[in-house]
Amino acid sequence: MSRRLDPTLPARLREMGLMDNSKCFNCGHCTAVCQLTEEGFAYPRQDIRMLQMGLGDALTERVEPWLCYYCGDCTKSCPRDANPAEQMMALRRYLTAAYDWTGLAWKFYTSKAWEIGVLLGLALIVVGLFVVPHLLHPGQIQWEPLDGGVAVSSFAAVSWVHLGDMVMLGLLSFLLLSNIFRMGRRILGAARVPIPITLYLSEAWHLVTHFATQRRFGKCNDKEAYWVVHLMLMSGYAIMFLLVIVFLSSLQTDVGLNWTTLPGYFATFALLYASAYFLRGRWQKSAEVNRYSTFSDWLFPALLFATSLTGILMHIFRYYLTWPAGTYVMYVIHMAIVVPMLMVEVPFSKWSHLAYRPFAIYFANIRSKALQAAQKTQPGSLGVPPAVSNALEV
Amino acid sequence: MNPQRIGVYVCWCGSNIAKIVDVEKVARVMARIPGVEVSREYKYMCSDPGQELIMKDIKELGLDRVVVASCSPRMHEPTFRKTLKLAGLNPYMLEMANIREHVSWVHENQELATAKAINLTRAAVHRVMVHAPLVQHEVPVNRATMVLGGGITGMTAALRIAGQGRKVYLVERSDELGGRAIGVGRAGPHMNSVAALLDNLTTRVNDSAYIDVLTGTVVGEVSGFVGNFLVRLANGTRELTVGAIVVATGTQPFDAKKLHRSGYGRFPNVVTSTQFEEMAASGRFTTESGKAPRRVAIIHCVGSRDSETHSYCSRTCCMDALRFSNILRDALPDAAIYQAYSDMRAFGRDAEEFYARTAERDVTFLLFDKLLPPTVSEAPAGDPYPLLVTMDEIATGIAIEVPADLVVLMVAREACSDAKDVAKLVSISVDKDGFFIEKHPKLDPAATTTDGIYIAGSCQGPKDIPDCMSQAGATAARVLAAITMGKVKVPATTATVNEDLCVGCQTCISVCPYGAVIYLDKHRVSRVEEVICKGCGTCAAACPAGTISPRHFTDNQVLQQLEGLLAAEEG
Amino acid sequence: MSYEPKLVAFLCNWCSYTGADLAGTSRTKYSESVRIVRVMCSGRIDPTFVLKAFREGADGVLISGCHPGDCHYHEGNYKALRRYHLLTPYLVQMGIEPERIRLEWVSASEGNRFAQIVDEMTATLRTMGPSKVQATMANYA
Amino acid sequence: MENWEGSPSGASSTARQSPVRPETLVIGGGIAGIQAALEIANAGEKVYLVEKSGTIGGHMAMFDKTFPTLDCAACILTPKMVEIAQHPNIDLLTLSQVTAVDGAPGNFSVTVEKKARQVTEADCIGCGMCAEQCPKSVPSEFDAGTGMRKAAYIPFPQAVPNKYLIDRENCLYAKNGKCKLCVGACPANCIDLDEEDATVSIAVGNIIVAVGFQVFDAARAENFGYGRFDNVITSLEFERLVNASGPTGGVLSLAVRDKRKRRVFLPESPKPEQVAIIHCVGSRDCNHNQWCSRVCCMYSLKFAHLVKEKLPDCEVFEFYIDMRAFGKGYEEFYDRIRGEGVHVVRGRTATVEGSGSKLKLRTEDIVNARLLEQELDMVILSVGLEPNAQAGELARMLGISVDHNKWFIESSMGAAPTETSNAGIHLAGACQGPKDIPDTVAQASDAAARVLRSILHGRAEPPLGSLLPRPGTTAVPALDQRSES
Repeated sequence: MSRRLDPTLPARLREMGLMDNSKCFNCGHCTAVCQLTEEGFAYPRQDIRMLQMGLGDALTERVEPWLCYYCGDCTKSCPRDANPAEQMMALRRYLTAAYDWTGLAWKFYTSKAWEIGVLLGLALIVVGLFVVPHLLHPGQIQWEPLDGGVAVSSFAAVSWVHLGDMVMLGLLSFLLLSNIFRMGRRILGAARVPIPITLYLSEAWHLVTHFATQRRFGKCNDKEAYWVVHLMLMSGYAIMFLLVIVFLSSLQTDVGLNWTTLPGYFATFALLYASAYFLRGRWQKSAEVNRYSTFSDWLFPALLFATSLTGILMHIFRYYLTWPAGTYVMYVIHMAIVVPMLMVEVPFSKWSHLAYRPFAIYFANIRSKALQAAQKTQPGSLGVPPAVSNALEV
Repeated sequence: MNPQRIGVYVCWCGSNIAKIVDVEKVARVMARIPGVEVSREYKYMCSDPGQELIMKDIKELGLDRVVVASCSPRMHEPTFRKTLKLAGLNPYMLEMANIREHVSWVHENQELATAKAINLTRAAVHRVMVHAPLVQHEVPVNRATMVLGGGITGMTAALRIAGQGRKVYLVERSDELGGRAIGVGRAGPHMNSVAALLDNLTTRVNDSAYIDVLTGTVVGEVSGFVGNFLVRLANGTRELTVGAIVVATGTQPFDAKKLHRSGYGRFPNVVTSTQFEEMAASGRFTTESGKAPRRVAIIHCVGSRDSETHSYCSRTCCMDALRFSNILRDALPDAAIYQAYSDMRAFGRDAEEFYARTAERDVTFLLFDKLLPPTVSEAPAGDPYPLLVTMDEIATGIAIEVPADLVVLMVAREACSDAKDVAKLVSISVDKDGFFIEKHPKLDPAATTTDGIYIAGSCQGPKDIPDCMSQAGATAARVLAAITMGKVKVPATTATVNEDLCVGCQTCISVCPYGAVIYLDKHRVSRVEEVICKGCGTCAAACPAGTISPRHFTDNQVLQQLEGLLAAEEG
Repeated sequence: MSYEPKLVAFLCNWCSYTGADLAGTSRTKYSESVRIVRVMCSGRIDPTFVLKAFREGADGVLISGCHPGDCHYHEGNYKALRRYHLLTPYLVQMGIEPERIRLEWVSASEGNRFAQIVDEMTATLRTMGPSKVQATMANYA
Repeated sequence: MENWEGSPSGASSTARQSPVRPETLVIGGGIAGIQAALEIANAGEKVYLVEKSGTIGGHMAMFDKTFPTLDCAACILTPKMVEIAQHPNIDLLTLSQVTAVDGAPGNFSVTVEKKARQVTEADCIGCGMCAEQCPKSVPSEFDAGTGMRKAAYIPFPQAVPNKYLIDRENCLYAKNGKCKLCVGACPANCIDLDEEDATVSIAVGNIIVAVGFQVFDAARAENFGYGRFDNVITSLEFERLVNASGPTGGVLSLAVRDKRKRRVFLPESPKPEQVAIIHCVGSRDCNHNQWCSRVCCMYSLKFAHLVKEKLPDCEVFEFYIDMRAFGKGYEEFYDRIRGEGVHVVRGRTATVEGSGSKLKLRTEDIVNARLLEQELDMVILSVGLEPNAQAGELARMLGISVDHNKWFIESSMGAAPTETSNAGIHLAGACQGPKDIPDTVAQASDAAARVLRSILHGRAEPPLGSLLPRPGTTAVPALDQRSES
């Protein structure tokens, strides 16, 4: 079956912030310098060629864009100054949008107005959710400090907040997983062979480890530091996630510090440091990865930084200044940042990469193994894509 | 027979020869051979005193033959021939024995080396005994020139040659000058105006008092040889006498109809590069339906690099295709432009840069294996575009189809259908593709194996305009040289026929690589056109009657040499 | 003194003779047995030359010209090749072992190759001993 | 009144009317210079051929075989070199460089610096005793450093003039006033170690610039490891290694280290079993030279053939981007090589690394979208062509133009490749842009034709460029033609 070319694809990617896709003359230098290229997974040359040709449909079946961690070696030595690494970044944006059935990802990548608008809208709703009930039923808020704390629950009842958390968790999981499901369908569909169910399970472990560690990252040239920070970020997320979703009651007590405090501190520090690290990088344009930054590249670390900062302030007001008013206000601000951030970034934008990458590897390996199995049974029966000879080294 | 008076001169070459070869002994032995008047050795025969010595002997002892035993004749034969000439002896009465490169520098055993030196020198003595004086003939050169073909190449050649007392007949088959360049707007990475160049050349050619433009003219017959050709024009009785002929008949475009897969002739929206040039000239790019094309596919190597049509590369199409893309982009800013290519041959000055800049104007390149070229077919009903170009895109490994409403075929440039006739006319040869064969593919690309006949431009192989003009100039250099010298030298060492003994079997004619031997029906014998003969001697080796032989390498001379070479050891 | 064969080499002027000169200028040593006769083209080499050489007491004959395609006169070397193939059986009939005649392509830059061929052939001839053909041919005459 | 073309009117009537001296200066003794000089001399006109080095022949003399016919370069070049030496109309000035040019078209006065050969050409008999005795040996330029030569040397056996010379940079006597061994050794006593450089001034009517090219310095492309690994060699080094007159007598063998830790090539050394040929080294690369060097594809294919010819069992790889086999018989040659079992792989090599005794390169085989990590024991870098280092300076001296890459540029792009903005100065060969031998020769003869015309007419021919409109205007970004002169 032959594929049709879509001449509009490059233009669409330029809308998503790709500078230029025309310089590449397809010599394969980039693929050969890439430290991560391996048997069966040669990139970025082929992906760039497909981009130039307008094979968007075929691209959605490729995992390679997710295997690139933007070390920039290819861009540094490209004989045509075609900036392959940036092409791959653009392709990741394109794929995020392509897998997203809501079409919001596309809107966010192509229009600042949309992204900011949605963020502000969500922020207002959050503020509303806190303020309106108290306007309707005044007098519930306790303005007097307690001994060694603030009666936060009088302002925001744990049960309600917990409910909100749950709703958001459900919503986000649904959006993210539905997109990832669509991704899986494209990638595995390309194998055009039956996928044994057992593979889904046997490969699941790699999914977890990759998600937690993003370990392929470490194979890039001089990216170890970068990788450590990423690891930090991930642990920060994980701890905060547990504290907020599972142990909210212990996290949001009215008086005194408790066992959640130390992990809380670590998580907060991790998130603050990591976001600061990324912002600084983009600001100084130190590494290749930071040479070109789109609006969304800036937005995520910025919001993350703000989240951590407001969280810390609230904590100080609450336990060290025991200043109820400040605490409540900061609580609202904190929520008005973190909720929109998660809603926009997790399913539709930057943050989703953290999920797409491990899943791409997961699906790729399933596909490889399935193809290998099929090859054993009926050799040479495989058409497109070229048979993957072995699974991604992990 | 008259007693010969031979002088033998053995050279020491410092110690180069003397160190290994007992030169005195060599000289001594030679002195004993009957006919040897004097035999000497000297430190440096090639040095001025050495040559003085020879000249003195020639004059005082009345030597009529000289043998010099020293270095390779390829080094000093010209030197010593000059010496003989200065002393009033025919330069061909010299024979050299190479006892340096072939003896002292390659052997260590002095005894054997000396023996060998003696043999070689004796061989030379025996040989020189049967040497005959030779004279180098010269033939006058007619100062007029005929240039065949009125394209850019032909006109350039004509302009380079023509001048006061140097008439040029510019013969063009069609009714106007310009050839394939007519209608080509611009060319090359700098988008030079071909029209302007053409106009410039045509004006100068037409204005020149020394160029006789014969359009609508075909050559009927060419006879004669270098410096003196007789040309009979097919139309009417006119005859031209010229000293040299420049063939610049160019190429013709490949007929794409021969390739079914190209879709040419079957689908109206499939055009050749030639037709596209016309579109470009008119500035109106339209599909059959009269609308401006929105998706254009340019297909490379149609009829080139393809075993079933032409295996060679047409050299200019890649750059033309890139130029077409730019022309299209200028005219149709929003159209999708595809180029299906197999290797992008952008090799000229600034060509690679031009390729890069073209790519940056949103031209999409599709790579195919030359063994699996694209196919043009009709799009299924309901498709927005009438044509589908299908191919295996080997850079992605994906079988693709490109919807298009205009397909441009970069058709090959092939030798003109009548190239073989032209070749026969001027007795030059064509290669398997019908292109004229140059004298030497490296060092003599503009000359042919027939003296006085030159080739320039694409008739020798496809070329772009600058390369054509260079080659046109190259032919001019030869023609001008011959004209200024006024005559061409005929080498003295040509073959001759002993017509009394010739049986007229014409074997010689069949083996001569230069067609230098002609058959005289009247006398039933062969005769050598000395002007054409190069003296290789192949004819002599083939002649059953032993009646044809190359001067200075006659059977007798070689046999004599062998006798001397192998004569029994003595003294 | 050990038996020293006589090898006659017919070399074309443009490639092989030049190659032999190069062997000289680069001081490549080879056997003294070889005696070189220069002809303009290997295509000039008449079978009678070869016969004459044997008759005059040569123990071996080497014919050498430009590599195929390099001939200064386009195809003289092919003609030489053809004649070589016609000549050898005839020589064999006359009692000349085929090892005594050889056709080789030597280019102007193959001085070493020329030396090597000469040495090889000399070695062969040495083992074969002197050619008896001189006597035989004398009878013919 | 008629002009030089005999046209009653027309643009060309603007031709400069200055009388033209019949002598011609040809700068550069490569094949372009040789061809141009012979064409003019054979027309009976006087030529001064000025060559920087000790012999004429240029790069072509170093080559083994020439594509696509595979005839040996020496066989076809040396006769022409000898013809130069023996030609009554040619004055050959070796070891010489043009240092000043004055005057107008038709009448230039040129100053030439002639370095002392320190061997009297007339007397030298080319015996080589001096070289035998000379204690100082240095890498041979002619062998591209694969072999050694003495300080008293002859560049190569068929050098023209076929005379030895003493290279003062390395001569011990020149350094510390001692040695003089060569003087004692010379049987023709023609060595004068105290000979001074000389300045010659000549008057000519026309000048042909044929200074050719230099090759890209492979060490600049660090990713290929030239200089780090002994068996990563350049194309010129390879030409010498397979050449019968090269350091190994044409035996293709691996580099080894001698006692003094110098890289040497010896015929008895082990032979390579896997050889890779990498195209476009320094060419088509915006990190180095953006231009295509035009000849590398073909000579690389030729290399593949030569390796196979010498070592039939050797595995040979070609790594290329586009195979530019455009000339007469070139595509057929390409087909032939592919038929010889050479692995012709489309893909630009990224890196060459050492792994133990072997080399290892990384290339994407783009047609199969696979990363090749190939083990090899010899890598040949097909280095590109660059403008001669002196081009810029020479252009200033002559008042003609070079482009932003320092290639000499003709006055009318794409029309008359030999013409400069100065009617008396002409271009020939690769100094005007990379060219293969036939194209170089054709252009050299073309330049000669223009010179002969101007002599015949006693007037310099007006450059065609002056008669043509400027290069066409089009939306394609015009190439940077900023000329620096």
